[in-house]
Amino acid sequence: MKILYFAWLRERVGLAEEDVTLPAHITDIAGLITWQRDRGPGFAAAFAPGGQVRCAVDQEFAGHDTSIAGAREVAFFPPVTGG
Amino acid sequence: MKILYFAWLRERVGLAEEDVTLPAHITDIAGLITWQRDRGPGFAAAFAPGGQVRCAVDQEFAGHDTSIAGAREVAFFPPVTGG
Amino acid sequence: MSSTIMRRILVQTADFDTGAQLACLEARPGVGGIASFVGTVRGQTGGKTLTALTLEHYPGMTERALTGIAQQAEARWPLLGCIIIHRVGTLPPGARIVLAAAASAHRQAALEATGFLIDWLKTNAPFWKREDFTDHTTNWVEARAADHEAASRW
Amino acid sequence: MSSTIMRRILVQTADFDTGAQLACLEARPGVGGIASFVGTVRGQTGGKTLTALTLEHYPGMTERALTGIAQQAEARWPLLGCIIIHRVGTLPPGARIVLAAAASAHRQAALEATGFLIDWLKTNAPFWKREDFTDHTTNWVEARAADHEAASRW
Repeated sequence: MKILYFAWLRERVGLAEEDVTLPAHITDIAGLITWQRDRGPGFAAAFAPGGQVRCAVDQEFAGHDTSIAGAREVAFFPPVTGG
Repeated sequence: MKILYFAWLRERVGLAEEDVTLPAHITDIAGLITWQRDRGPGFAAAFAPGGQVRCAVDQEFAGHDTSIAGAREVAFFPPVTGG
Repeated sequence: MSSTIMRRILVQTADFDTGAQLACLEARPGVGGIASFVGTVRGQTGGKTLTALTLEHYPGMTERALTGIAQQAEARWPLLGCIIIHRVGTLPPGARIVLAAAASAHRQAALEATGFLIDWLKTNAPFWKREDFTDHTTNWVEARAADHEAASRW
Repeated sequence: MSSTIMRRILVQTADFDTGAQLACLEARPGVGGIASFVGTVRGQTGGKTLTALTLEHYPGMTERALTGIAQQAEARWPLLGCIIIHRVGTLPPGARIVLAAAASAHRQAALEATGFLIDWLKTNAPFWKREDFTDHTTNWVEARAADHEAASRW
């Protein structure tokens, strides 16, 4: 699965995108976020509890309870600030 | 006093503007409208009761109860339709 | 801060350049949002085809009325600039008739002020429209109740 | 009638010509009103002076999100055309960032749809702004609660 990072999430994790193979027990965004926190200090800071992490699954905005089964692309980012 | 006419009021009375000396008993717009009705068929049609005549006194929108004492310029016109 | 507000009121027969007008507002220091409305001559009304639209106005009073409307907008919203341009004379279908535009630090003031400017202009400025149709009939446009409702929102 | 609706969605580094864009909407048959909003880079925020504003976005998703917002506007108002242009990359103070515009037979639909487009774009399209200041600090702009309130009006 492809994971993308934007804005200050990208800066904190130090990656714009990566391909990952997830453990089978991770089935939704909430589980993926918990898993991310153990990947190092940058990830821990980016995904700290109480943070403002938003996400999209296959380029659609998604809540933390959204399934990632079969997803090709998940993106994490701060609340959007365009316009 | 100068009297101006616009849009279909101008067409009905057949004048764009005129200088008039009013009888002393005419002191407000309502009185002026009543007086206009006796000035001929064009005026009678333009100022017919129940019509949509609006007016301005010295270039400010005014109601039919507005005084014309001391006014230099009175204008009659239909409801505005700009924009 | 009123010295920093740009206000442009024009009544003219000539066309205007919308982009050039808006660029004047964009260039004001502190501006973050510029809203605008352009009204154009529709080619059809009430199922009939227009050959021309003629705009009559009350010279002298028109500029006073438009200035008053702009002052109202400036008093109600923190504007950095506003523009009202209204054409008069005989215009073909598709021609621009009017531009109302407002600039502010933030978008909501600019958008609301623009809506106010055009709604009030429709009911509080001395312009009258006459339609000439292809069947050689003419019609003085009647005021719409909806325009008064729109203006009374503000 | 959907075949007659013009829809233009652009995400680009280049500047845009506001007047030329609006002229495309003015030229559509049946159009009587064209509303627009242009957002620009303010030179000051929070008492600090900006050197640049950088706009990051999510390629692919951005175009989908903007198309979805335009479709919503077309479903809610009788539009004859709409335009969303959003710049990305690093922009100096005063630069244009975004254009949202809508055209309809009548003004109210054009004005309301333009407000909707920009309000929804602020909360429903994947763009992020970073401010670079003259004191060499940088700041990712935080989302404003007021923007969510504005979007939830519609």
